Amino acid sequence: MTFAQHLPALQVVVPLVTAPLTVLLRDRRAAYGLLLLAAWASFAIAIALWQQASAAGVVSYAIGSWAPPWGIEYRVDRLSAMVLVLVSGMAAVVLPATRASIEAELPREQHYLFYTMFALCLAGLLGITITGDAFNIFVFLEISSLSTYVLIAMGRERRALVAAYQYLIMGTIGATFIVIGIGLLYLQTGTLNLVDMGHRLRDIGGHRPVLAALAFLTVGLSLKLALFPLHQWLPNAYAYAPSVVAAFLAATATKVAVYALLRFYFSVFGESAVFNRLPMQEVMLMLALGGMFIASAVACFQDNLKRLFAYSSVSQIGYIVLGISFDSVTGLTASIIHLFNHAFAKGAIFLLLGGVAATLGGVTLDRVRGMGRRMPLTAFGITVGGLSLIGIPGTAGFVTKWYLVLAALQKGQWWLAFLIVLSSLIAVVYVWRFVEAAYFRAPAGGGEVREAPWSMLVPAWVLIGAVLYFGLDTSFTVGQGSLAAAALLRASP
Amino acid sequence: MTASAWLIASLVVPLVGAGVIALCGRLPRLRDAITMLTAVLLFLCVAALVPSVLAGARPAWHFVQALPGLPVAFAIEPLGMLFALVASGLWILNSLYSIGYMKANQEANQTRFYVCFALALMATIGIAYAANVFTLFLFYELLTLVTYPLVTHHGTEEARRGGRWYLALLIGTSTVLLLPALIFTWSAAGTTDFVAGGILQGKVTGAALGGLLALYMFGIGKAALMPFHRWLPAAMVAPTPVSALLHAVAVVKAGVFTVVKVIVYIFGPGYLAASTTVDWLVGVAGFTMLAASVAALRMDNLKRRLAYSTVSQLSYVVFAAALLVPLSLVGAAIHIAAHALGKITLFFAAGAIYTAAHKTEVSQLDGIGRRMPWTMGAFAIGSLSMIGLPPAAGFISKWYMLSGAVAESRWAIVAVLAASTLLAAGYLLPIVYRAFFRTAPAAGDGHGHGEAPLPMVLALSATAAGTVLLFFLPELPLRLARLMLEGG
Amino acid sequence: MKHDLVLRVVAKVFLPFILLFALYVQFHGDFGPGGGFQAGVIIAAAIIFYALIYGLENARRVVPEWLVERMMAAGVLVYAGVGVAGLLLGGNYLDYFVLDLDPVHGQHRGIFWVEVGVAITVSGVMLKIFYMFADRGTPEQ
Amino acid sequence: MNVAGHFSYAVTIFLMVAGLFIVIARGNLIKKLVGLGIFQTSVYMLYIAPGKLIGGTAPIVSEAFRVYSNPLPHVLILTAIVVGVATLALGLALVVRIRETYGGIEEDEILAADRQEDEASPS
Repeated sequence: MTFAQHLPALQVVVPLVTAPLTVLLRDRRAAYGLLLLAAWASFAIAIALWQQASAAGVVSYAIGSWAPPWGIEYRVDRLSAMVLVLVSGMAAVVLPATRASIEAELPREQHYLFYTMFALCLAGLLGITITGDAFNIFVFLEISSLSTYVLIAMGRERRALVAAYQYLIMGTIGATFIVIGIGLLYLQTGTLNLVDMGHRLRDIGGHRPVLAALAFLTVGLSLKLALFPLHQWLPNAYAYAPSVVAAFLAATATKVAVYALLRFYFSVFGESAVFNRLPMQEVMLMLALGGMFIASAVACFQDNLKRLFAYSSVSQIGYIVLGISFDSVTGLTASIIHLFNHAFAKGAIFLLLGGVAATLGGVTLDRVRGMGRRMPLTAFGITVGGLSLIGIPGTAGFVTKWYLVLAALQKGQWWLAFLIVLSSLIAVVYVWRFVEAAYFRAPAGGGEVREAPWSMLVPAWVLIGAVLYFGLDTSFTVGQGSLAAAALLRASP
Repeated sequence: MTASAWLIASLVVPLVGAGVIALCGRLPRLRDAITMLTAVLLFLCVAALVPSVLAGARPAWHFVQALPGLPVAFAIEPLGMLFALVASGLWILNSLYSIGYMKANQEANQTRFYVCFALALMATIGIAYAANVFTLFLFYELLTLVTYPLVTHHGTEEARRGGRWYLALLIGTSTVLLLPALIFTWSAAGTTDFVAGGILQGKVTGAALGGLLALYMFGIGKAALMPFHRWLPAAMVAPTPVSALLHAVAVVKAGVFTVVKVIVYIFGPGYLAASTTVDWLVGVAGFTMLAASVAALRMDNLKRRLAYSTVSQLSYVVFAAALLVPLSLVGAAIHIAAHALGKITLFFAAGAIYTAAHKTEVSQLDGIGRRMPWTMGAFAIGSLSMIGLPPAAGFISKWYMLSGAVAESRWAIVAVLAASTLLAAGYLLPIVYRAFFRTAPAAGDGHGHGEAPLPMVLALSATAAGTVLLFFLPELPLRLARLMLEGG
Repeated sequence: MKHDLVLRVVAKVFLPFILLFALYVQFHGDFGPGGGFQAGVIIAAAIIFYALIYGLENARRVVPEWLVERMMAAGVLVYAGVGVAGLLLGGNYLDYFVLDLDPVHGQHRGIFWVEVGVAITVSGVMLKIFYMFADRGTPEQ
Repeated sequence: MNVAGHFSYAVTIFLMVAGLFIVIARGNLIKKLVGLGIFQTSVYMLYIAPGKLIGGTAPIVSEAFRVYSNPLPHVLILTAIVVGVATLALGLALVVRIRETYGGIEEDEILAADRQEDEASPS
């Protein structure tokens, strides 16, 4: 057994062990250093795993040497490898910014606990992605969710508590729906291994309990990924959480839920069961469109920028779900690459908004007036991120839009192609509310230049760089994404 | 240096220039000097490419593979060469003019102004050089974005409203119409490269072809085809140098340039003429031509009148291109250059009047020609070019368009062209008349003024001279225009 | 309740037995119903019982906050450590077979330490929850 | 359909719906958590009941026992119970903090306080 073979276990164990260690250390500097190390290590592991998976197709790891399907299997294929890279990469990029942000927002004695929760959240998200066991998904989902509730509740305002409470209620309902769905599947198939479950379901066919399981899982996961109209928890959670938390969650949490949805739909139920037996395609299409238009429209009326971009997240999730609903390689490719493209843009925007909050004392449109002069790098970064949300060519968001429209055209749905591009015009409206305030209005306070702390600017600009880079060179996102999409559809019974 | 090195240089120079200008924000003189230097360098880079393009070479550069089968790539063909040459050449004069204008009017945010200007030029060159529709689209959107801060430069409520119109119409048309057209082209033809003779033969037919053409024509909002022309008058809230170079030359020409390129290199005039009807496009362009002229007649604000004149003149190009005959296509190509020179002169004059006399309305211009003889002289030459009278460059392009129409015996088109000529005379000549032959009101506003600052007068005299010169020496644009058609 | 003699005496008598029972449940978990989870809860219940009778301050003196917090972390680490030990001995993560030369003994050894970790963490968490809620809004404050 | 044979499902569904109803219908934050607990409990039933064999015992290796119940659902549900406890504890902790800062645990009171704050300082 060589070291490289144990990477799937280490991927989760490294951040998971970091959590108790930070508690034992009780020192915020040491805890921070340790967590940073762990995050970078898991990023490296994720990249190594991605290489293994793209060479071998699938990397399987039996926890405790109990062979699957009896034991718990960790399973890395192309899609999960990509999501692992995304999650650990976002953690590695966002973490350097946490220090400055936390210093400003949290009482000192809570710092090490913040890092503990962050480590748990990371471990949970990575666990959901890597595990090949249905119940394990639920367990890791709860690990990440519980730590997320705590992270959100750490926000400065008292509303953070209410936001965390609401998320806790909604999230727990979602998780319980998921566990009901898994339970029904277990009762039908007698196995918890996802691959095995997929094989057995093929023999069983479309039993009614299987369809019920599908419904429960869909609703539960939709709650977690904030699919319109189950998104009510998201805007407040993002708006009142500490800024770095909002950045990390916006970039990863909903994405991992999307991953789980893809996993269940295509690897367990199989596309034919999902899309032929039930009118899932129509339902998802309608909900996606609802998110794209209604959530964007709501975003246009927000004065708090964090809420504005949170509603924008809901609408962007609409794009992702829309791609899934096409049930074609092109559509799935669009969804998978949008996981990345949106993560980069939103992560950067929320990080920069954190800098704005720390420097200007708030993120309402009034506060950011004239920000273009006072914080040129920050304002420009948010603008570029916003352009990607709109889908201006040259940014990563454009690539997604391209594939979505292409998928619609391949289905011969011209009207849908027009709706997709129309919805991006609404994004112009809310992004431009920021641009006008930041650049074309007189500053509210003094005019002196005062940028956000470097430790926040640099990670944010790394992400902005990714937005621009993946807008022009798409060999990683599109190349890998289309391979993963093809693999999903092929594996699908 | 090889041709592709010059190509890369002409994209990099304005980009680097923008960066350096941004860094020199605290040293206004140095910043202005660098703007001039960048403009001159850019022009040299572009000019260095002309001989090889004339000799039949097509310098190319493959930058990056954005999507499978969809590279960001550049290739210079004659029409793009012509466009790049006009834009970069006029930028030198415009920089000279801007420096005088911005200083005299004590504008704020000058650094942002020059930075965006340089970026806008880069985007324009990118459009001119684009080797496929995808690259063109990329720079097309970039041009919209970097010119937006120029339009809203003043930051007033009015400027912001103008900016919103600008953005809504340009981004709106390009995403809702142009982007689906682009994606459809790609999914049908598997490429979006500009190929002589078009790429759609046999791949898109019948009603789909007509629909695609409509998507392209209305999607290219920068060509200001009615009903998507409102952004151009709205953009007139910008400082005059912006209106002059961008909204008489770079941006709007980028629009009609795209129209011509799409018709010539994507659809192919021959295929288009053979397989579908484009009469509706001729009709829309003709209507835009006449309606915008009538609108111009009713405008009292000088810049808005010029803007409507631009809308009308742009439609000449679309109109000529839609005739799909070689002579008129040559006319369309030359009109890009001729109108650029003439219209920039007119805007320069308008800006000079505003700077020297603070007058913006046509009705205030009585007798101003005596105080500002150079300015109004140049204005008169520019007007002649707009109307299409010798000895100004507008005559040549109009001549080719008319010849094309006559050769095809399409008399209705001849009539439209004649009517629009009359209308152009109707909205421009009264201004010249007022300026020179009416007496000034008895010094009611109480301050005497002379000519505008010297850099501005120099610039506008130069463009006026260029307008005349192009009439006598139309060799270069003609050769480039013919080369374009020979390729097809 | 601090001054109720009967309760205090009964508690003192009971506590060792509760703890002993916890240990029984813990070590018998290998062969029958029981294990670290239950044992941990019983240990925590004993301390909570003590706190109810003798007051929070006294309980804090016996099992201080810092210890509780470390227990939560330490238990998890013990568990994870068993997994890592499996790795180091050449097996997969959480591989008990390799913990001893005889795989069945290895299983015993592995589950034993895992249950120890679980017991520590569970009692730590239970106490932490109790301390957290017991602290808030007491009439004295 | 044997109704009596399915009574465990009936109980499950009753608990599920009742719990969900309480979560939605009650404004008191604690009662919501209680509802959530009931809702989660229904899942325990869902898993455990089908694993039970009449006359089956825990899987203890001994000659005396022949029929075992499936132990896996119990293990799973033990985990789920732990998760439930953690959720409940966290939820209650949040409610305690909410009460400390807002002075109440009724949802509409809290929302009203937030609205008031918005009106007082239109930021």
